[in-house]
Amino acid sequence: MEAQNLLWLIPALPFLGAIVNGLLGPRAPKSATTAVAIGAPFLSLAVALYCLFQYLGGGASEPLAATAYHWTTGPIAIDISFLLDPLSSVMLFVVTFVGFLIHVYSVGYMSHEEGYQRYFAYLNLFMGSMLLLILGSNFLVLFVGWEGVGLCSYLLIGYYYQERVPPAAGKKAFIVNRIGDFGFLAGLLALYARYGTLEFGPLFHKIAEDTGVAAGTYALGLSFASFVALALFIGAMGKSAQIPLYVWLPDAMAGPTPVSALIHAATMVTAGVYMVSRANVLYQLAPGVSMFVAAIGGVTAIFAATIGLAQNDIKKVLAYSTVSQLGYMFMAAGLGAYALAIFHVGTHAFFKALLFLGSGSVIHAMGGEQDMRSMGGLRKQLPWTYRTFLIGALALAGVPPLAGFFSKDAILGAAFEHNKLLWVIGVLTAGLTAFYMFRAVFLTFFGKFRGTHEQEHHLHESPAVMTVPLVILALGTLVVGFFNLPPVFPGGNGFVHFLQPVIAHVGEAGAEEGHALSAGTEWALILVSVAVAALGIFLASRVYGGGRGTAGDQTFASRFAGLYRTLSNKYYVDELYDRVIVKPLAWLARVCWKVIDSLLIEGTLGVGTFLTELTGDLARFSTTGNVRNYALYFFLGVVALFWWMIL
Amino acid sequence: MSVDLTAALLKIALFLAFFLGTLAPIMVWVERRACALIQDRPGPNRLGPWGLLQPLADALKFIFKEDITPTEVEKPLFLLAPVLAMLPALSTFVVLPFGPPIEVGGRVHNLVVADVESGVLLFLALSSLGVYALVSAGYSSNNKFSLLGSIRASAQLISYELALTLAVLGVLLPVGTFRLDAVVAYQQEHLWNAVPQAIGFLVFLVAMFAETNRTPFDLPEAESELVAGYHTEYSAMRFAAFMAAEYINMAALSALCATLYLGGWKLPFLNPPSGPWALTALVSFSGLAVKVILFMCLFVWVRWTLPRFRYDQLMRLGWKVLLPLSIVNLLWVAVATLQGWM
Amino acid sequence: MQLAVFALFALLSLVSAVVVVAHKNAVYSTMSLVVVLVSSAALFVLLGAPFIATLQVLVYAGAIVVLFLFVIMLLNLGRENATGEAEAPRGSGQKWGTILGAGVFAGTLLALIWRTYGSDSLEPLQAEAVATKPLATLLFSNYILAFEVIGLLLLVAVVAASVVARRVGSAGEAEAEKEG
Amino acid sequence: MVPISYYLLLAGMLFIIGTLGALTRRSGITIFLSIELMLNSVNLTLIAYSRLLGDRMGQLIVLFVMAVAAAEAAVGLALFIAIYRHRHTIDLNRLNLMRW
Repeated sequence: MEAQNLLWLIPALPFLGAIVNGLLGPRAPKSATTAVAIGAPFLSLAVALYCLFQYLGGGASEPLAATAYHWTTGPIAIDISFLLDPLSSVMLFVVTFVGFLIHVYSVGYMSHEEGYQRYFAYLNLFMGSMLLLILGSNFLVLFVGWEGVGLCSYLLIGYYYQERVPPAAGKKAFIVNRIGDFGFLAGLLALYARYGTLEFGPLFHKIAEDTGVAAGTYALGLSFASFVALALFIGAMGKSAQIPLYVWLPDAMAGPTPVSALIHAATMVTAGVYMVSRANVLYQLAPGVSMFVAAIGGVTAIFAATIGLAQNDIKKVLAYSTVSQLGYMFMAAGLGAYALAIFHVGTHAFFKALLFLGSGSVIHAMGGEQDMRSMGGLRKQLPWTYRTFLIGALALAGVPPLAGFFSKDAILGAAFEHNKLLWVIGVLTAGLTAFYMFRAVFLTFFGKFRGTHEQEHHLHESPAVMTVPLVILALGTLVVGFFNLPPVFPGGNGFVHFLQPVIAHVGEAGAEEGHALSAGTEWALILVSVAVAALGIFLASRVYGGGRGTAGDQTFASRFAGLYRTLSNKYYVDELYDRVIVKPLAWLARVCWKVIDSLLIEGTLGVGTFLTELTGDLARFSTTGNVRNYALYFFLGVVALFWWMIL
Repeated sequence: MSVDLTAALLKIALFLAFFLGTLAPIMVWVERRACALIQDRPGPNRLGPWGLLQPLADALKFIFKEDITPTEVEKPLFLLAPVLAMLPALSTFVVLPFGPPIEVGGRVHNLVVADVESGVLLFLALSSLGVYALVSAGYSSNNKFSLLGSIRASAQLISYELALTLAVLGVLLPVGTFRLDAVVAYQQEHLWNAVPQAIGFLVFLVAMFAETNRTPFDLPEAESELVAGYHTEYSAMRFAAFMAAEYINMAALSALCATLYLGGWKLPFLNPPSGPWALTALVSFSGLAVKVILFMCLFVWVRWTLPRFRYDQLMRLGWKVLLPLSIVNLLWVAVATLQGWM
Repeated sequence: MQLAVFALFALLSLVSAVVVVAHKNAVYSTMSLVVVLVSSAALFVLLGAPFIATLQVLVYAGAIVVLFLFVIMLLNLGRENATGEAEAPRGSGQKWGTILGAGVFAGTLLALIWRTYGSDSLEPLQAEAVATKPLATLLFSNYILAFEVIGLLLLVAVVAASVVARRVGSAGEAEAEKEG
Repeated sequence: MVPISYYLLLAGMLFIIGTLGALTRRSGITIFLSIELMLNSVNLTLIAYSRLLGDRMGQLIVLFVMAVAAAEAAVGLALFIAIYRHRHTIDLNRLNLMRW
């Protein structure tokens, strides 16, 4: 079997699973639901692995491409076609592998929930959409997947729809994403209008050939390339939670924890990074926008990291760290280090999924409690969770030789090379990250238990179906970093080389990534980042370790009261949005309702209604209720016709 | 007077003489004697040998009795009703064939009064008008028993006419025409229809009893509950007219049944003599008459044997048994005709 | 000869039609309608449609009108005031109505006579023109769909009629349910 | 031979009589009868034209008209029974619930 002919199966299988579980619903026995829910992503993973082996075994020279269906015909011919090239193969592996593990984990985590079938239907639907997004070989298929994951995100955030917060959070995610999608769609339409195709290969070829693309003004005083790049980036901002559209992601933690792990850490939120990397040709032609991307990424990184310092909800901490790490990725992408951005996507997917699932295990053990102030000393009761969580935290903090270290260090290297300011921001963020992650570790797993007796009695390690994925992810976290050793090592930069065919080189940005620095500088940078990470961990242990627990927070809060309040209130961004955007919009809507709708439209209609009523009042005198009178009218009409015809 | 007209009048005279002048009185006598026999009593036996002159005496009595018209009746309808009863009863004979075509003076005459194409239909159409007599009699009598009787009569007649017509249709299907002489001719070549269409024959027989309001279907005139129903208020000649109409109807339907199912005027193993035309006509007519009389005896026998149905039983039998049965018969005949079995 | 027959039945049907419309007693109206129908059937025979004429008597006069009579008797509408004819108010409306009706009648009649004056020549009837078989052939070939639809219509009508006329929650029904 | 126009004239007169009856009578049954009268006159016209044109379709349509009349009578009379049960009258002047 030709591998490319199997590509369509990879997204189709989860869709099938979603349909089966979604339609059968609670009628099916739970075991059958589980079988379908796990089986679909498993088969998908198997097919994906087969395709990947075929592809990589063939030397990865030629991308695998296949058209599954001629979607539209006529002048707008768009196919449902799939593409497996280095970029999508990385994403494919991450999504299917991590996704499958999270499905397995979910079986344990969700086992006592109502709407088990609904949950897995959504989750499978998400897998299908995400795989469509990754494997689609044109922007429209990508966009369909993009919207599909957005929908699933909305559905899964609002999974606990009987409660107050989750549906609101779901709506918030959806609406904020819509703002981004608007930009994305504008970019796609502009591309299609200019080039008449959305297929990646021909499209990027045409863009590279197009001499006038980076010059002149197209719209908003930007060149065509800049405009489209900016528009697409707006889409990426929404999906990947960058300033100013990041606000939905922390709220999205209202969903079940495996969902947070899968969608809001490992896969969906990285779609923006994937898309920007995919469209790297455009971004290279729009250096201004690339700089903007990098700047947004950097600012987001440090901004979210500072908020993360003062969060007490374990999932909120991880959420802000995700926002922060996504900022790193955009920083890399903006600086032209697309391969490093994707590398960080991969490593981040492993350790962030691990952290989220670990936190899920903790929450599970705590009976739904998410506040770290009520935890403490859990490492004895949850040994496996503790170990794996610790590995994840070390990885995120950037401690060698874990995955996070390699990817983060590479990005910092690229930043150092291109923009020292961003490097400083990156290093600071790294330090903050190490600090707040170990704050979380100390508050959760060390010290004394601070929850209720009931919770303490209830504490238990999670079942194997949850811990085994944790262990596998932890092993992955240990391993994946080595795919891209720093260039100073022999065989270094392997990942970057692997991705090289996808990253076009247009104009000046010709130099291969990560090769510009001398070996000495490299070593220095590595030392700096390790030192910063160690410093962060050390500070955290001083403030929160040694059984001090929440007392550390109190000293911190009393010493920097204003700062702490600002941080714990997330810089009042939500309030700001509410004041600046939501309130005026609501006011405008009221104006539309009261003035335009009630007064103008209904008033106009009122005149019509009045006239109709008047006519009816007059005409009803003929309505005597006597059938023969009606017959008489009828008959007189017939007589008139008869006379007219006869004479 | 044209030859045709003369021939027609002759045929009519033959029928009238037989049915009105002979069969009806004799049947009255037969009925009374048979009833007496069944009930183990002598019956009328004073006038003439075995009381044979009793019908004559009855007739005389009817003619000379005072004709009473009650004051509260709807007079026009009340007077019209007996006429309406007699008219269709007598006119239905026109389509009945009673012999093979005969040649008189170089002209071929069919032995049927009205040689029309839609013969059977005409019979049914005319007999279906009989219900108006019952209805107008019952209504005009201005008497609740009579009214009830006529309501029952109209419902009963409509219900059973359906089954009857469908049964007749079964006979017509293999023949392919509405002409009754064709039906007779067909039965000369094939079996009598009563054999292959036993179901239809049965349905026809039962419906025939209901159509003539004979026991066990005599609910419109049920003496015990409705005080003789629609003809309670009638007396003398008008009552006699109803009586006669009933007997003539019975005879007419018997004749139709004989024609449709029992080979018509043709007696088994006996061919009408090919001698003088009058002999041929008379012999073949007697063939029909024999069968009619047999049926009449059946009527009498059943009347004094079976009890009366209840009204709901009557309706159930008509709609839920006879109608489906007649449809089954029709289906069977259709299949058989298509397959060439008939 | 034919003209005499026509005149007889035409007159009969006209007079009966007037009785149908004018008689206060619904039973007389109905009986008159039977006369109209039967005389029309006679006219059908004159027009070379004996089959239709027979059916007219069999179906129309023999079944449909009996249904009318049946209902009239069931509801006892003949003599009672239920029809409302007895208490019809006499007023100027009636006068104007009469004048209008007479005017329309006369005018339309005149127009009809004026338009139809002058006879169309008719072919003499042939035996095969009267035969029933071609009619059946036509009905069951070209018009089979219409025939089927009419059959369906009748079925629907029967069901509808029995549902509409059913006495809701009657004793018999309750009993039947108990038994069932 | 009777001219065809005589038949048409007769049919027209019957139709008008029926129409006037349907318009002027109050009893539902009588109106129904008048409508049957109108139908019958139409049948006569159809047969007459069928004769004139030598086309059997006219006769067929009469067949269909009869069937429709049967259906109409069945449903209409059932309605009358139902109405009578509720209102104890079939005087159409009193059946004016739809009046404004």
